[in-house]
Amino acid sequence: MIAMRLITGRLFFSLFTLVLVSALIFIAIEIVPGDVASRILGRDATPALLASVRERMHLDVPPVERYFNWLGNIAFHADFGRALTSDQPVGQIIAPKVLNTLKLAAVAFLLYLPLALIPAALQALHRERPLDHGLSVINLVLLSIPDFLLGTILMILFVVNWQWFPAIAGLRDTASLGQFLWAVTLPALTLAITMAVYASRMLRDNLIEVLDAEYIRMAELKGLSRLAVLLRHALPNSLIPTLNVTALNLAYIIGGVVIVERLFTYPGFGSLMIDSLQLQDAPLVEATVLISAAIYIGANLLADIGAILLNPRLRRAS
Amino acid sequence: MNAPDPPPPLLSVVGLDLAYRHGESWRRILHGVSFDILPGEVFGLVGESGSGKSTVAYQLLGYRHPNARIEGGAVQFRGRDLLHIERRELNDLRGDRIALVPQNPTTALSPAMRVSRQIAEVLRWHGAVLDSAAAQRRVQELLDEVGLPGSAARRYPHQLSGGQQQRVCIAMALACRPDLLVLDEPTTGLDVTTQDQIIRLLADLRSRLGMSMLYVTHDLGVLAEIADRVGVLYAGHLIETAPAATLFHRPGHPYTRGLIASRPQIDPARAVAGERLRGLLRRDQLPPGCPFAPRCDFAEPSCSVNSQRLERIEPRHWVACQRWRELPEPVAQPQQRSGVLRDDGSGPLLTLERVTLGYGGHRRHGLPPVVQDLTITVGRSEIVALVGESGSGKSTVARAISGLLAPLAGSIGFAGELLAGNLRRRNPRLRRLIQFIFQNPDASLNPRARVGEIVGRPLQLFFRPGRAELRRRTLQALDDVRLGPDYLARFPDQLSGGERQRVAIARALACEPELLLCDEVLSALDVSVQAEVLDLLGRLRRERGLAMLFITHDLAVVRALADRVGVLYRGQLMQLSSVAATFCAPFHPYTLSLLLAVPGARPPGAPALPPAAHAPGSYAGCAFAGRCPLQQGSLCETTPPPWREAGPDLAIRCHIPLPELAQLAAAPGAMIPTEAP
Amino acid sequence: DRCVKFAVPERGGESSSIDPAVAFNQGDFFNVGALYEPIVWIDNNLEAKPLLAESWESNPEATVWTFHLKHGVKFHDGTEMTSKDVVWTYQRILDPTTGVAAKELAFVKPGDVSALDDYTVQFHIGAPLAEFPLLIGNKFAYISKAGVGADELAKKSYGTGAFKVENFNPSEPVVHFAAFKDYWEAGYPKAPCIDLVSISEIVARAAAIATGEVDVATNMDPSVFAMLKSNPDVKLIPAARGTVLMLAMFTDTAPFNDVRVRQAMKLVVDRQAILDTVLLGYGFIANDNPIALSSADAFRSDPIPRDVAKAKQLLAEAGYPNGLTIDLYAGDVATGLISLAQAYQQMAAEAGITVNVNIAPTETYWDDVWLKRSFAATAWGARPTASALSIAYRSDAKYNETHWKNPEFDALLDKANSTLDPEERRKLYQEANKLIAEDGGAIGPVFATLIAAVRTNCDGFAPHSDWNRVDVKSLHCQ
Amino acid sequence: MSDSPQPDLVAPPSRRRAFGQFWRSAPTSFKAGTIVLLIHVLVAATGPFWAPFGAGEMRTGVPLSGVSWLHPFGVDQLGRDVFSRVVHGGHIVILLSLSGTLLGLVIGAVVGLLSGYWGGWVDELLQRLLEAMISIPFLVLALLAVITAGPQLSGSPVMVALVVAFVYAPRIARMARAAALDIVTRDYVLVARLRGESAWSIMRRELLPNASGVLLVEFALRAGYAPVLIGSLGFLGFGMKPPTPEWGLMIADNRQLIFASPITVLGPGLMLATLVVGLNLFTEGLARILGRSTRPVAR
Ligand SMILES: Nc1ncnc2c1ncn2[C@@H]1O[C@H](COP(=O)(O)OP(=O)(O)OP(=O)(O)O)[C@@H](O)[C@H]1O
Ligand SMILES: Nc1ncnc2c1ncn2[C@@H]1O[C@H](COP(=O)(O)OP(=O)(O)OP(=O)(O)O)[C@@H](O)[C@H]1O
Ligand SMILES: [Mg+2]
Ligand SMILES: [Mg+2]
Repeated sequence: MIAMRLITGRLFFSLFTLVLVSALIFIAIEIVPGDVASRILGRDATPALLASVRERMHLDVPPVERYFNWLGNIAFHADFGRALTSDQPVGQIIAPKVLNTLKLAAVAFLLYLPLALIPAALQALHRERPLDHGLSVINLVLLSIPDFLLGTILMILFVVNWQWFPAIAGLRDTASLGQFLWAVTLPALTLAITMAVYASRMLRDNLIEVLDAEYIRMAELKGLSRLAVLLRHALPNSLIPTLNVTALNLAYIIGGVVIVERLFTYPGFGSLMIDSLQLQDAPLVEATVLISAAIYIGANLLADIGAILLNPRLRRAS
Repeated sequence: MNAPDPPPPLLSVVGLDLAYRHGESWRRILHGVSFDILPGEVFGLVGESGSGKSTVAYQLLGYRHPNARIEGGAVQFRGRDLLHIERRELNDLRGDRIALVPQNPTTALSPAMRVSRQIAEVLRWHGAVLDSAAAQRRVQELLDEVGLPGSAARRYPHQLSGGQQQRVCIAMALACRPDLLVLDEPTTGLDVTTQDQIIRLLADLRSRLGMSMLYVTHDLGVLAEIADRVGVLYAGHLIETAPAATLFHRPGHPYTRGLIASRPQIDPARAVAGERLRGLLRRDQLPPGCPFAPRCDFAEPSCSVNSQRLERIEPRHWVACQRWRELPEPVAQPQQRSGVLRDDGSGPLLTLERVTLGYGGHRRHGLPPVVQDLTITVGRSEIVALVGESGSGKSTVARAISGLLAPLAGSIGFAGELLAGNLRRRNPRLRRLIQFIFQNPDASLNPRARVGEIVGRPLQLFFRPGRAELRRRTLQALDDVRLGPDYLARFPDQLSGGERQRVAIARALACEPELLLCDEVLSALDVSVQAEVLDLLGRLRRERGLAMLFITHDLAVVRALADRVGVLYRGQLMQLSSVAATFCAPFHPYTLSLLLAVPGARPPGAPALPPAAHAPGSYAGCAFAGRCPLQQGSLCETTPPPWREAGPDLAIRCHIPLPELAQLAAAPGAMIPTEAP
Repeated sequence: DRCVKFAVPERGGESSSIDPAVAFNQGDFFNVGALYEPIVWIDNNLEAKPLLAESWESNPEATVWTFHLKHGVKFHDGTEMTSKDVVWTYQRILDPTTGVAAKELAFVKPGDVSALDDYTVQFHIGAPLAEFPLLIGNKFAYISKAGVGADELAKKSYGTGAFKVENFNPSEPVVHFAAFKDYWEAGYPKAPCIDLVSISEIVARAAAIATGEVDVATNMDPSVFAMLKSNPDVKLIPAARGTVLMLAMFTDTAPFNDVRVRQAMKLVVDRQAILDTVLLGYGFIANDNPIALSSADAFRSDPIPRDVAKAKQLLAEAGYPNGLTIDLYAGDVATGLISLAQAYQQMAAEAGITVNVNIAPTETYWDDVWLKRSFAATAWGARPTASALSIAYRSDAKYNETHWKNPEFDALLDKANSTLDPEERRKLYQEANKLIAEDGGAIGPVFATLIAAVRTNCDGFAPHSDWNRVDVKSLHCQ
Repeated sequence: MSDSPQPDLVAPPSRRRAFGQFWRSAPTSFKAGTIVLLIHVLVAATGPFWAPFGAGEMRTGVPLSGVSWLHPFGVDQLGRDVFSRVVHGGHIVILLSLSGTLLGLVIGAVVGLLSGYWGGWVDELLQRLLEAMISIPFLVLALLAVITAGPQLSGSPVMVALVVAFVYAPRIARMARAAALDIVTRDYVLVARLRGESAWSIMRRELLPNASGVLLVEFALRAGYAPVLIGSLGFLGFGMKPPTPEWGLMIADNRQLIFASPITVLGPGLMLATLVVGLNLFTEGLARILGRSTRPVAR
């Protein structure tokens, strides 16, 4: 019940954060040097066009007022305004992309969990033994490969050489689940690996910390098997920092996914975000960034709640 | 080596050699330890801190610390060598047939798991119960067995006081009704009554279930209560084994003598004759021969060269000392008592005025405060002991004085000035002058700091000495607690429990405080160290005029050290009196029951106190009502008892007329045993 | 025959459109090329060919131009295309608020266009313009149905092209082009339909074509040819002409305002080396002007040789005896630009010219750097000589990226415009090129060839010299 | 990282012997890491003097002609010798990554630990701010920074390092706080508070050492990832100025050559990998040495 209060508190704070983000991002877009309108039209801008764009963006209204109008519309009418380039409701544009990315993220996440947990557990249990060293070297090597390079290598191996998976993930009709999975395996795998190497590293060290604790020895002396000790006593107590990593990872999926999306031509949220940034489509940029922030913050909320549930001490601390 | 008397032993340790890694090298910790435990027998293992008791104990569960190495010997249980069987086999035995009660419950309980689940886990794992419902029922029974309120089941470990935590551990160990119970100092850090109940509980279980036990402790008194046979461990050598009675009356080995003589006694009459131990076990300077030689009063040069073997000096009594024949009769020594200083009239150092304390949770759940208007003073260089069973609020009081817990009501004064409730608003001088020594050394020492830094830090903070000066004073502080320079560079987890607490004390002493808040500081120490720390504290008080609020449940210690005693029950001061007055009539009923609960001190057949009622019947009347052996009907239930001067330096909170209380003490046997509801 | 999968590098996402007047990036121009047709078609060798106009003629002064339209050409909605549609279209794209075409067609005013009858359109222009047909076939001048405004044009195709689109949605990853049944030319289009996708990653594009996930992929980068060449199912088809890569100096800003400095900076260039490295040989050498050496309009057909010593000397004369230091801005806005900048840095160093290469962000390159920095990399798609020269080098040119104002050059162009005799004109153009190369502020070492990768079981497609133009009506795959 | 024993309290018999002992007792991961790092540092320091070709030198060989004795890592599209470039770039990579990450670590650790220790509304506020910063995808963050900074600022090493720190600090802070939250519930922190230690010194003496494990790992991971981040910054046109042979940048640039001449990518990739692996092994070992010196080794 104390936990309940804490959680509601967190919820409130998350909202606060979101507003903070919206302000930050709005300012960032505003203070981007150069005239937004001219940037949208770029090389082929004509005074007339500029004028029309400015008018559509209400660039005449003072920024602060504009911000609050914008925020109000989002908050009360779930209305993100209209995209500048294709004069369409931002909501309509974003919705399918978000869905796509979430699908991709879901698959990536499913791959991520075992990729993170299993090696970490193995390493912690075989601490300082060849298996541990071997795995951590593999882990480190993977860690040191930039994701775009990793993706490229995967593509060359699985697409060009063995032709197991398609090169372009998003462009085929993915009616059946099977087809969909087949199409997104590679991008998902790339994401999963880049995230997992990080988390499993974290988890291994936390696990080792915890495995030294006396209550672990106690659990062993209760007769629990290695696995039981690991799952019931070690994991819950070592998950807390890992939860945060996972939350960060989710942020990565949403933000950094663009590289993978580009590489595998997946019509996702990330590319939309970067595209809109390159097009300087202010409403679109603001909306996309805000949404990605929202997703991340949501993930964090879960992580915090998890931490509260995992470590009763926190309840007293707060 | 023990004469193989029928029935065959349940478990036998044979020539156990074990070493721990110390950096590069391996250091022998156990040297050919051998003993048997017969079915239904309680074998006591006693020895100072660092002698290797825990190490032995864990071998009985086939547990080897990652950087420990078996160098020889075997542990035979039911014809299997626990040191060499499969992990799976081991798992079937552990917790089911052989269960452990750990030395330190605070770190032994899984922090993120409700108590009930931790107990149920064992039950389910070993298939002792079929479904979770049954498990829950069983858990309740077990908690009841160890005298915990059912509500404790839903708590998390950190929400229980030290005593409550240890009970949980015991409940967990008893869950599957094992054949062999390994107890590693189970009652260390428990208050007398609890300890008493637990010992009785164990005795009871053993008689009911024929459960065998290895009882590791440094408190000989406890062994007198429960053990059939006792083995004395010194520096990893088993130097004497004998039936309990024999050992206490005719100790064979000089060390054993010293051990017995070192125990503070409640009534001086009972003081055992013999030289008290001097010096301390130093593993880095053990001679090839008798490990005790350096500290032995009767040692001859040859002792330290030729190694000692256990010899049979009488039936079932073995001693490893080449000189056991020549040993002179022990000469009785006057129980040393640090001279009592009366208040020098300059007014008390610490004054608590009707202080009421409670935790956020308590107020929210409409529970009464943990401590209700407590009024007590500590004079300059006076030692006031605060006794009471676990959960009575002793630590809470200390927390309040130290500024960790602002009082809900009342005021705390120090040397005339009023203490701010909040630590932040106290000036450095006050922070330095009032030092807190915690109950549990492992939790109060930074695992990543070396002893040198731990002790040196307060010096730096308060005195800003030069490097040389710092080093000197650090060494000095360590020396005050009998720790050598070689400890400077150690980390806490390279020390044994006792060594850790001494470091904690050294840290406090380094501040040159005027008031020490000692919360169960001795409970983790073993006798020889206890005796020394007692002397130390006494000396400090004498030399530095150090005043102390000394929280403990060991009345013997109280007698040895304190000037005045406050008896706390459920946060209420039941009796406040000078030491002398405390130990002779008239008694407050609760005080008496405390006295009777002291292990080894109880007259045979005297009843113990019924276990704490789970919830006090009513907050209206006397807090002790419901447990009081001679309750005055409804009066105690309904009206709060008066605070009465009952003689020179004796005040009591009780309804019962003084004469009754007085003659009650005369014949303790007269107390009608009232069993727990 | 089956549906063809066609891959282009970029499809500006939300900004992509099927309205000819606002076409902007490659995807757009593919859309337009498949859905619409101009009256005059500029072919692969950048010459004017009849398309919707069967023929045309002008008055001797080249100020009145008359075009005769084809009969029986149908729009996608089934109605026939007539002169009023042409007039309407031109008036629409000449309106500055509609799009950017007005800039490039500055020589025509909306009022100049008129319909003589249903199949005849006439342009009355102020100044003589000998190559009017070439210029009027501008990349924006695609004929759309009269009276259809921007809103409809954004959603649905109203053209006469071989393919049509029923409802267009920019956020869709795939655009589906269906064959137009009533297309005026019998037997076309060859393919029943085309699916347009954009694969921005060159590696992915290569992988996709290699594995046959797409049938055609344009703008292939030299770096992947090695792999594709070895693939028997893929053929590489180069365009006749290429995009010229340039480094533009402001001729009105020090140190570039001294012609000797400009010449020195051009002399240090080793054109062959750049061709071999930056383009791995897939292109042609250029002589610091937008006209290909192979073109008859070129002032010389052999590369200008490198001469570091001369460069040094020129610099010394210009008052920089021990070299000079300059900032060069480049961006990833066209294949090879950044490499070019780095290569140039190396070559200039040997003449004591220290070049600091600054890589500017792609997204803001065209409006923060281009036309704003005194020394920046740029690229120009292949154009007919007339427009190629006028668009960026006339004193009053909208895109005068070198701030080069040379009356002599302007005069030459005017003269050429009023000269009807091709031979005469050619000479004038050569003069003009020479001027640009010797006096102008552009360092243009190479043309990058556009190369498309096509599956061998496909046929009838060749990339156009001008990346803005696409012709897919004869493309088809087994 | 963690407070080392005060030299005046541990009296070393002799520097050399002490070191020898230390080295012998050091965990293998530490030794391995140290050796790898030493090699890298050595190459980075001396490389520019013995590298066969200049960093930007063209016409060193046939472009994209694969591995050869003269060109162990092949020749890139501009005809530059990749190996020489890698050698020349070593010090840049190391300096940039370390300085950037270190800055981020210091800021992050301090903020995170203090915030975790203070708790209450200060903590909440700080966390909100950090979260807000983190929740903006770092690519976007960097991109905005790029656009805001404008072209003239791009490529200056200081800026790159700052951006790395800017991206890392909040993330590290989060991690540090998580660790702190767990530590502050221990008694020894209580003792320090009773002593009246300032928040700062409690952070330094009690929290930092016990969080050092987590932080060190964090540092290793981040430092290892920094070159990659810098590389992707290069992607956005905010990395080092070409032809600076910064490895991440090289990998990014040569990526499309992976068909024509894979070694031009794998070469730098290999160097990067070894650097990261070495860095991590080193930090891992260090963490153990700083921690409990007789850290039990698993059964
Ligand atoms: N994991 C370990 N590594 C190295 N030395 C150890 C380890 N555990 C214990 N020791 C050493 O072994 C000796 C015996 O330790 P042990 O804990 O068995 O003593 P003990 O009798 O249980 O002491 P206490 O009564 O304080 O618990 C001590 O000197 C201790 O320093
Ligand atoms: N942080 C806390 N929150 C809520 N209740 C607490 C807290 N700490 C202690 N309590 C409760 O306050 C009561 C007194 O606790 P306290 O630790 O003072 O007892 P104690 O006399 O020190 O016991 P012991 O002798 O076992 O240390 C106990 O019932 C305990 O459950
Ligand atoms: Mg022990
Ligand atoms: Mg207590």
